[in-house]
Amino acid sequence: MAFAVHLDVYDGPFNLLLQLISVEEVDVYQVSLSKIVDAFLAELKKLEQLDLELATEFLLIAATLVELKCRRLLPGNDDLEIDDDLSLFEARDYLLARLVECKTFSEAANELAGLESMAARSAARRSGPDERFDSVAPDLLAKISPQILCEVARRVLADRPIPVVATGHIHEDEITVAETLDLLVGILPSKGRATLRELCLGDLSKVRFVATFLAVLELYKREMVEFEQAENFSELVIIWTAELRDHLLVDVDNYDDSAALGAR
Amino acid sequence: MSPLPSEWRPEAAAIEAVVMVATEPVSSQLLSELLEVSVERIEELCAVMSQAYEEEERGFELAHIAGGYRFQSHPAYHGYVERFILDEVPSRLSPAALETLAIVAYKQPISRAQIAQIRGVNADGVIRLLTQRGYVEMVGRDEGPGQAILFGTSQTFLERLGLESIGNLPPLETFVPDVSTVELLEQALRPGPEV
Amino acid sequence: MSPLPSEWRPEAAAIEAVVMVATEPVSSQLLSELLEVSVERIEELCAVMSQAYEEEERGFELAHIAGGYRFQSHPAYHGYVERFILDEVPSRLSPAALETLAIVAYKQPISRAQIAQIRGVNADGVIRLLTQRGYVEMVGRDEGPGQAILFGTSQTFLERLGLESIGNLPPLETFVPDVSTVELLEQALRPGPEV
Repeated sequence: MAFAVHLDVYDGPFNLLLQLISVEEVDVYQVSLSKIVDAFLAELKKLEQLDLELATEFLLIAATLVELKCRRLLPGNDDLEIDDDLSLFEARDYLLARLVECKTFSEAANELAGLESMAARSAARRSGPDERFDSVAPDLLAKISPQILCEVARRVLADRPIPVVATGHIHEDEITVAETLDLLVGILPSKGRATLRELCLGDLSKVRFVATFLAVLELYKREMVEFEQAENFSELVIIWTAELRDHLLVDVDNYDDSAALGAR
Repeated sequence: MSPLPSEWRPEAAAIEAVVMVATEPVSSQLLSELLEVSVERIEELCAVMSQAYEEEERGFELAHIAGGYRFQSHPAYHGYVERFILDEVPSRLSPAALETLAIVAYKQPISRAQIAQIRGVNADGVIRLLTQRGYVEMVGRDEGPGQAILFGTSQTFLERLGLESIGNLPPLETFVPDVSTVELLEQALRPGPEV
Repeated sequence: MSPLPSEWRPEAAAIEAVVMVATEPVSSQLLSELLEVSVERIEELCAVMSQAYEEEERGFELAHIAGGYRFQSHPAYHGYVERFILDEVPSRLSPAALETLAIVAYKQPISRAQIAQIRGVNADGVIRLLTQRGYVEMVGRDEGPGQAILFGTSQTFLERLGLESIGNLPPLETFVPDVSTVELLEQALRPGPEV
């Protein structure tokens, strides 16, 4: 069964859409990914059970679409430094190499499937030496006692411990969203306004940045700050707007079960 | 030169194919059903084929044994076969084979897939060895889809281990190995010439 | 009429006898030791015997598989043989499993992480399935930090695919998409007009 999409710019099978975008018959900007996803989910709900083939194919095409759209949404060459330009080319080459590689192995997989089904038409002789050779073949159970067998069974059948990846050696930064929030509430009221960069306190690690960003969002959700941004991609300014500071800091979601973002 | 009339070839070939892959002698009754010809016809075909192999001085023969037909090595080449068995057939069970035998003994009836799941790796080769040596045998088929073959231990297995019935195996739960058993176990598991 | 010279008969018969009792493919090396003739001679004999069976329209064939020789039923008689196969017919592999199998086959030895990198997704479940089915096995450990397990294809893989050795797979280059497909892909990735 093929999944069809109905959009303003395109109406037809989903997989064909990708092809048309590839040959620039359909403009990827005009394609609403969210509409496609919604339609697909609605389609899935109609099915009695999940069709894994269909779902996989959808995910693959949808992911490729997202990839395409991201690529095309990247700023034009005018805005880019030479280095960025080069890295863009590299990213593209890398992606192309990946696609070619995937296609190559999926072709090879077809070949293996063909070989296997051909080979399955022959059955191997497996009957082994007949009873006339019993005296020649050694008794493999000669040294095996019921006790040995039992001990082996006990070992093999024992519940095996669930393998756990030891993470003890990974350094964990102990920055939590709750702590960061606490910190921001200490700084922001007196400052009035600050950029996100300033709020990171000079620590530009990814963990610190993410924790600060989430904490700022949390404050926004609680209507304690406002945002200001002069234009797209310019620096984000956070403005303290709350009157009181005594009704917060409860139920802060750390966005992480273990409270630490560091391990990510 | 074979005395088999060439127009008999297709039927003879079908018999050859079936008997070649069967692990037990195949009865003429069964062959007759498969080929959709009479039992007499099967017996006539097999007799002529068997004579032809003999005349062609093949290394194998079509033997009529235990109410059925099977391919077996020709007695004239027993020397080669015996040397092959001595060279190739291991003198003791590998750890993998011992583990599989233990699983079958305690979890029978059990399918290939279930054994593979417990061991974490495919066990086909090992099961084949155990079946071929007569320690393990097919005891039924799973009722579920696919009708997987179910394996269990054989009479030979019980005899070799000196057990009256499978119920006489030491229970899994309470067994604590004594020192001498641990030693024996280590010996049994020590790498050596094996499968 | 067989093209096998009659003076080759005794050697051919010895090979027939040994291969008839074997449960795994028998290597030409082992046959050479048993018959006390060169490996080249064994390979010559087997090639001619195999051709002779084919010409005599036998129901079986002498196949060169997984580094050795074995008797197997001729594909033409598949219909008759199906119900005699003790080994259950394994269920078909999913496209994802086949792709992973192809990656292992062509890139072995290869680690989980390397497979995941090529496939773009975690491959642990698929690798476990392939190991349980016996297509893939651990063949070593990476020397680098972490000593990742390295996987490769197994003897069973060769047997299931009817291959003599892994070198008999068509070269990977055969499957690289042609220029026009690559161009299409490349075009699709080209950045469009500015925002």
